[in-house]
Amino acid sequence: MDNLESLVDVDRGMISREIFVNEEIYRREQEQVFARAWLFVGHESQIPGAGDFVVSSMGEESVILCRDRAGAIHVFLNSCRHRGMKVCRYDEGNTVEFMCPYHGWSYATDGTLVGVPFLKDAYGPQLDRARWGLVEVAQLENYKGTIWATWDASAPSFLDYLGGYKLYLDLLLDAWDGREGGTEVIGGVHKWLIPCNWKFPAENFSGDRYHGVSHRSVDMVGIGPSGKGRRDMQERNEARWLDVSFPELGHSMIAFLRAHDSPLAPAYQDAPVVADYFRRCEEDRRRRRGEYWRLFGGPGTMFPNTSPLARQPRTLAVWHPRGPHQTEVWRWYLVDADAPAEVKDFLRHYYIRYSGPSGLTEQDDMENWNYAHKASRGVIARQFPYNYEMGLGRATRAFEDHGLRLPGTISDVTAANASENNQRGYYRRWRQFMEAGSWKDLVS
Amino acid sequence: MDNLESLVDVDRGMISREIFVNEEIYRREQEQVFARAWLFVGHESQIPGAGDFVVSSMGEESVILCRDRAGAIHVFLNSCRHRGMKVCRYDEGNTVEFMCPYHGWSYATDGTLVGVPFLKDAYGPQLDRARWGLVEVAQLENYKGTIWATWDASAPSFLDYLGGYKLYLDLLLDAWDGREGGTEVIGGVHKWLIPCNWKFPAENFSGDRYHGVSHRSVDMVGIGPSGKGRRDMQERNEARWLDVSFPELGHSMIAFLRAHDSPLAPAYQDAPVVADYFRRCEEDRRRRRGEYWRLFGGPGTMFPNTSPLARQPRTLAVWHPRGPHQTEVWRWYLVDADAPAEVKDFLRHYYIRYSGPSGLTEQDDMENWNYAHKASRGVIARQFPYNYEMGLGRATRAFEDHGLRLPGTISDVTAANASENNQRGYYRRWRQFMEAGSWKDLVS
Amino acid sequence: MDNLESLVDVDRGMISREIFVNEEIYRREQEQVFARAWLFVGHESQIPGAGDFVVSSMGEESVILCRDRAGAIHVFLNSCRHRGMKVCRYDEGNTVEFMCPYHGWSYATDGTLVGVPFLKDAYGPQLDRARWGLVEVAQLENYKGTIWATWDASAPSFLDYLGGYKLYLDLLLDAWDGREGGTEVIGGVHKWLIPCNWKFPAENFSGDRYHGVSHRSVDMVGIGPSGKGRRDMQERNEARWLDVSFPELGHSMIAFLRAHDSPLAPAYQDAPVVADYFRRCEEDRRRRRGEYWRLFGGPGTMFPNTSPLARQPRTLAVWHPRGPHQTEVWRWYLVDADAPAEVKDFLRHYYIRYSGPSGLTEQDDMENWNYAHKASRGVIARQFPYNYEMGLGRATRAFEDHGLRLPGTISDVTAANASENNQRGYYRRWRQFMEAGSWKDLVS
Amino acid sequence: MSDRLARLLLKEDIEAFLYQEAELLDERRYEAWLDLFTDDAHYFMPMRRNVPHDEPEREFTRAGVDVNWFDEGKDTLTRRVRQILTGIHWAEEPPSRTCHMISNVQVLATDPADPTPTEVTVRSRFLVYRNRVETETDFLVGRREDVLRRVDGGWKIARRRIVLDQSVLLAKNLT
Amino acid sequence: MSDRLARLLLKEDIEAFLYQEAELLDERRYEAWLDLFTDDAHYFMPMRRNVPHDEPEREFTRAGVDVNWFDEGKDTLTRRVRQILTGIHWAEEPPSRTCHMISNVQVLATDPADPTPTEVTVRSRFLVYRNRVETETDFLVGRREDVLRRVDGGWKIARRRIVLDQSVLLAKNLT
Amino acid sequence: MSDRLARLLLKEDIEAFLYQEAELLDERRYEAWLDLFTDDAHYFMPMRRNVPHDEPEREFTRAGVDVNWFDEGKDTLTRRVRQILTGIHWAEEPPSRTCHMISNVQVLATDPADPTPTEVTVRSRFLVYRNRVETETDFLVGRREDVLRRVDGGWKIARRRIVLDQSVLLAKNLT
Ligand code: FES
Ligand code: FES
Ligand code: FES
Ligand SMILES: [Fe+3]
Ligand SMILES: [Fe+3]
Ligand SMILES: [Fe+3]
Repeated sequence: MDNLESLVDVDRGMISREIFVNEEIYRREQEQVFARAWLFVGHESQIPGAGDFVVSSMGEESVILCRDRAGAIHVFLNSCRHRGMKVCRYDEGNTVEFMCPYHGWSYATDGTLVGVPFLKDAYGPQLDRARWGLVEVAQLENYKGTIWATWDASAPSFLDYLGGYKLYLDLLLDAWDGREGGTEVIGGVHKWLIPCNWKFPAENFSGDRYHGVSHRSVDMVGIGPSGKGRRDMQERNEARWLDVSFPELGHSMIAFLRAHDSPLAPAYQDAPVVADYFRRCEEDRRRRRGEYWRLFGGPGTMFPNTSPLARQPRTLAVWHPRGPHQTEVWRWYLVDADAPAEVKDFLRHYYIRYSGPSGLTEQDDMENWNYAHKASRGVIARQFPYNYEMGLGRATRAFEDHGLRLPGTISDVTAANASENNQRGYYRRWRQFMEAGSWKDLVS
Repeated sequence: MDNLESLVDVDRGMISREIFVNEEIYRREQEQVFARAWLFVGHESQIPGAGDFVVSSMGEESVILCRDRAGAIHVFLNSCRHRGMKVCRYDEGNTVEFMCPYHGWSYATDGTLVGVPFLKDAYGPQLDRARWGLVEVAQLENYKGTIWATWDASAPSFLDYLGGYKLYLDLLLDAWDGREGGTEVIGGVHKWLIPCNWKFPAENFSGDRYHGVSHRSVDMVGIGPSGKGRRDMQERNEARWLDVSFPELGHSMIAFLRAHDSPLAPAYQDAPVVADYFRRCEEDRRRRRGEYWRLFGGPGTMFPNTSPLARQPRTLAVWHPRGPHQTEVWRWYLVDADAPAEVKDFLRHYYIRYSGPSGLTEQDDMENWNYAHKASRGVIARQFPYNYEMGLGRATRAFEDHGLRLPGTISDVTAANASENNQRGYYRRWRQFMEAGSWKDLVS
Repeated sequence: MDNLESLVDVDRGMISREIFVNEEIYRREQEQVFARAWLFVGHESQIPGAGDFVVSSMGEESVILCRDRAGAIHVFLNSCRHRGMKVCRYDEGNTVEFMCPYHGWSYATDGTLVGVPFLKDAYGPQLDRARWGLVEVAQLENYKGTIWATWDASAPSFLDYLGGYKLYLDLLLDAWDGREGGTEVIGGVHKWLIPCNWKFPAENFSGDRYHGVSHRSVDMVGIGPSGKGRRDMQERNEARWLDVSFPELGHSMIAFLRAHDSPLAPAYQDAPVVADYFRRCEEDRRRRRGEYWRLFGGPGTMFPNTSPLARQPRTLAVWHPRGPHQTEVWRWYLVDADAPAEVKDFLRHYYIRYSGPSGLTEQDDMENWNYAHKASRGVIARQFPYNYEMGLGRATRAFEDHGLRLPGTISDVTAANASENNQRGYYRRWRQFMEAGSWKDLVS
Repeated sequence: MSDRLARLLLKEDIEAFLYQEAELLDERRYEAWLDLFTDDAHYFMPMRRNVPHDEPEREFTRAGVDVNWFDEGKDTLTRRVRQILTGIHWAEEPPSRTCHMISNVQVLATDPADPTPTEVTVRSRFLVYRNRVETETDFLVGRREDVLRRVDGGWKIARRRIVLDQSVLLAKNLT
Repeated sequence: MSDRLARLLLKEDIEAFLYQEAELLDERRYEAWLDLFTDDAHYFMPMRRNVPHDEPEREFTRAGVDVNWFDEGKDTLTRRVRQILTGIHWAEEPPSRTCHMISNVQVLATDPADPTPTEVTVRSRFLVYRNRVETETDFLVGRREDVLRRVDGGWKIARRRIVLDQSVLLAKNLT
Repeated sequence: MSDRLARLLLKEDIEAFLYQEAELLDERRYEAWLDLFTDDAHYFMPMRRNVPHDEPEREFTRAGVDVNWFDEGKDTLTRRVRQILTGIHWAEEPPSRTCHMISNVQVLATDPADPTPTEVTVRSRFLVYRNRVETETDFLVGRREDVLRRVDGGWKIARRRIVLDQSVLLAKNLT
């Protein structure tokens, strides 16, 4: 795409509708973005035992996440090397091998081609089995239980890819009391389709504090953990609101920084046990994290299509591209592994009524993404770029609060209420990926 | 399209099937035809009061037709300037503003951006509201109650675009008794989908007297206002049949010119009140129109996709493109505004049983367009052009009858029964639009 | 396609997934393959009498197979020359003419344009009826009751196109007792859709002995004519297994050559009358065919998309392309015309339970083709070619057994169990078609 | 008990009538179908609009006033049937394969005192599946409210109101 | 009244039977489903053709003569069931999610004198919704005519004729 | 006979209840619909997975343990209804056009001795057709198992289990 320059003008906050609806751009995205970037695949707790597997998706393609007999975790393309048949059509299970139902080639859980009918008689020396195992990702990382992978051997390590964003992603993945890791998935991954381009939800989660109107009906009805509004607002009301972006990485998050001298905030009042649990967590958190205890997360997006939501309802969403005009959403729900059963159950109920296609809140997001996309496809509409001017030029790369420095390009929107700092950072990186010839051009 | 020359050879009456089924040609049509031409949007009588609106369509895109608080009529692209959300998902209503459900930008009925949440705090000076109102059409015309618009500022005025066709379009829009204007829509716009390219119905209405076979079943059954055939034929039987085309504009109509000395023709015999009404109308018409009283209209097409039907059932149809292989039809029904209720009701019943997907007549047209399109898609079929030779070279640009001159390139088919004069004129103009770099190349 | 060389490397047994999922390649196939090759249309016994017709399909397009009043057989494009309307929307019938329902042009059963409403008045000399008959195929052949046709006048004759494959196709078309011809269709053509590229079934039938796993469930259940397995295996167990390919033609078949001294093999044990019939047939066959009696056929594919299955269930399948990702299958069932009713009925039951979407066996093939195709569409999957190495370099062009020479490039897989000799031959020819400028480049 | 039973038999009776109607349509016995209507029958199917939830009165086009999908008497119905019977009504030639699935039959409260009312109002749901020629397929789904009148022993349709759950008609015709 | 009541109970009885059959299928209790057929059962589903309205006799392929979708006895049905139970019938492994909706149940006139006939002919409509793996979805819609026979107290299916409202099968298989 | 009759009337009664529920939903009378649930009602809809035929226990997500589509009481249902009634729940504004077709109603065996049980378990099938704005259309098809409780004369829903025949939800929401 030689004309990306004119389509994505981040400095002026103008982005063409073409990048959402154009078929050729979509096709390029598969090669330039999804075949290169680190993508979220699943969670360790989904495959606890040897031979356990779940089927997941990377970009448009089906992959198998499994643990081999030796306990090592792998991610394979779910396609036979012989004629491409999907070797696993189950969503999950436990197996010793994946046998292809077409001609019976079978692959061990470490991907090696172990079974070939009539191997000696029919193939003799011709078939070099070692070269025909399942296609495996080039790099894989198990980061605090979350499994990430990339098809590109020249991609940087996951930690380099994550960069300074680590501090924020950890807000989701560490236990609420500040211990490293310690989160698990509660059973059941939501999967559903939305008729819009995959970047609508990705940018919305990257830092859209601005769409309160979408959810006003929920605020009126009240589904929050304290029975009011969407969430417990009080602690946020006395915190600084920060839109945190890493334009050079594409990652971003909505964050809240509480006052250095702020007291604990009451929450979950109508559920004493839960309220009690979180109070204890926060006490421990202060002890363990020092000044960082003050930092709380919200929704964010890790480039390109994974969105952590770092507070209740704590979730990880992946926006899988399914053609330029459709997105398949997968949603994982996280809780502290060792939280009391009652707390887990309380949160489970909250997640269900809040999130996904059966959640009161996100139904309205999807309606908006659906028709925002649809109304942007026409020959006239495509002449008018979207507006990303909000908060242009207000961000700092050197944020500090009472001696606490935070990484990232940060826009303090406590007064402004909202900015498009994060969206701009996201699309800046998106354009780099689309223009890059290889990872060489993407690492500075 | 450099090869349009070979695809559309109007002089020899050969037109390639490609122009109906080719995806690239379809894509070009959106830019070359629909982004430039004057298109029909709706009728004044649909939005009588301030704040009234109806949603309509121009080409593939949704637009809002509304009357602002000051009573002025506007047509806007139905898409928010911020992220493109459809600002109005209703078909009709009355409102003081259009509030976008995504982030709450709201637009007054004159299109100005009046509401932006957190404007001062979040945007400050960055957002120049004056530049971010709803996208409005470049030109709009209220012609005798019908609303027309174009996206192209360089397009000629509507009256120039209409040109000599005015005389014929007025046959639909003027009252039957010859007074200027005075027609209104009777509630309810038919909307439905047909699986064919939008040009099949457009060319059919432009002047296809030849497809009697399609409707023979209706002739046998009889649904005409006098309970026989499809229509009242008598007056047509003693009239001259004229196929009227304006190749330089693309417009055309089937017309009937009655003898200068012909008496009134009995009609609607089985409905005395209606018969009486039309008789009185024709007397007045003679008085008001002089020699022109003799001219009666039929179906026609105003380039590119609006088809007036200038006699009972008096309708306006628009053929909206919905991809190369699908058309969405919108159908408005017109009556004399001050006709007696009984006459309106009589005609309403006639319209319903005649027209649209529940009409006995047009069901068969749609079957034909559907399978004519489908059978033209294949690699072999596309090697064989359609035949438009009927009546080649028989038209005159100087038609006269007992001193009455009629504008247009006219083929008298009283003896021939039919011609393809109008279709040839239509595609001649279509090719000009497809080849033109801008309106400069389209006005001679 | 300049890059076909890299996509189809038959010598190394590597074929890219692109040729199955790429839209551009699919489009080219319509012109390079289906507009040129000889295609199967139907069977004489479907149109016994003058005026009888059945609608069939060639590539993506609908055609009419009919017998004119003089008894001559024709194949026409099912599309009116005027505006392309499908002139016949019935599957079968008997008629004196095909009248187009749009404007009433009518065509005799020999394709001539015999009826044009208002011909004299409306067209006068303009329309040269002789030039506007139904589009007829360039060449047609009635080979032992099967009707074949091609759109390309420069194509070789059918017998040249068939070449040495004649010997094998006859195994299906000749009576079981060795007499020439003598087969007929038993009423009812199966028609259904499969979500995969048309070449998956074409290559599978060309000679895939290797997918036993697909059908193991059937082997366990047993639906064979002797109530066990899928088929009667015994005679095959003592025969030589031959994969016969004609790479220069694209045709191939799985064949069985019984020992020169082998006795008759018992079969159909649980149906005495049938067993008796086939025993008598084989005796006659030996008498009539001499040494060739030993040759029995199996599934095969005649380039590009017709698959004879030369033993019970004796069928002809055509794989019609319906877009890159969908195939419409048509299935004809053949029996010896003069077999006893009881035998025909026995076989009819066997065919139904074996074949097609209601057949126990082929349901599993379709599941595999469906998901093999689907799992090959992604950007990563398309980087990994399919493997066709099985039996590379083992074939001979000079096969002989006890003095019996057989034509074709033959791989004896009696010991190997299977090879991909036939698939390689098929794709070699496919690539030649895709690269050829015309038939000149295709005949050596 | 006995009046509950009477109501039950009444409903059974009416269900049988509606199923038989579906049978006649799908068997293409259109003239017999026509006989199921009284001479003064009114056959009505409005169009539907997308309107704000608090302006429901704007949702449906009005019988006798607006243009509707259907708004007619037996005479026009008869012409529709006769057109199909001509055999050259191309939209139905070759004939479609249709299946009228009827469910949720509700007989609205009738005078319990009267076990054999002469008119009853009946609600039902329909799913019409239509498939024709090769792959052309439509689903028409919605609700009906019929007024059935008892005419010498049997039932006839005196009024029918059809509510189709579509705004833009997702089919090329309503035959 | 009492014989109307008997007919009503008979119909109720048969509806319950058909609903239970659907339940067994969708619960994948195939062997129990098989038991609902008599040993001499005939299971028949013809293909349909597009033919002129005045040649209806050409529309359906014929039982016992032509190739049909199904035209078989209990033995073949049994093999179909056993194939699914192997667990390696890939077209049904992983198993499909199916829903058999049955409506328009009509018990054809039986001898009113006989309140408990031993054979009844029953018409019904079906909509089978099938969804499998990720997004694969089919609708199979049409009519059935069954002959049910009373076998020690319960009903069994002695003959079934299925009319699918499709010409080209719009699904990759009929499992 | 008389107890068969009682069961018949019971079933009739329950069918009427389920049809009326569908009516309330499609008429958008959500508050009246809400009243059909007992205060302790449990509303449950699991997700489904593709799993080997011999591990059916893995197919459904579990109530009270896993994340499900629905797993809630009347309080949350009430909030859902109230949200729609705000008129700014964009996913339902403008309102959808829905049609709930209910079929295969089976009243599971109740104590024959007790003609008027206070709780009954009922199986049924549903096809929900939803169409909104212009051409947006969804089919939601599956089965329900309800426990109905008799509350002063009428029935109320005490437990509902909905099994949707989809794995990946083929719709953008479940409103
Ligand atoms: S496709 Fe997997 S073994 Fe052949
Ligand atoms: S899209 Fe309209 S306000 Fe954001
Ligand atoms: S299209 Fe066949 S006569 Fe016009
Ligand atoms: Fe949101
Ligand atoms: Fe017409
Ligand atoms: Fe096979």
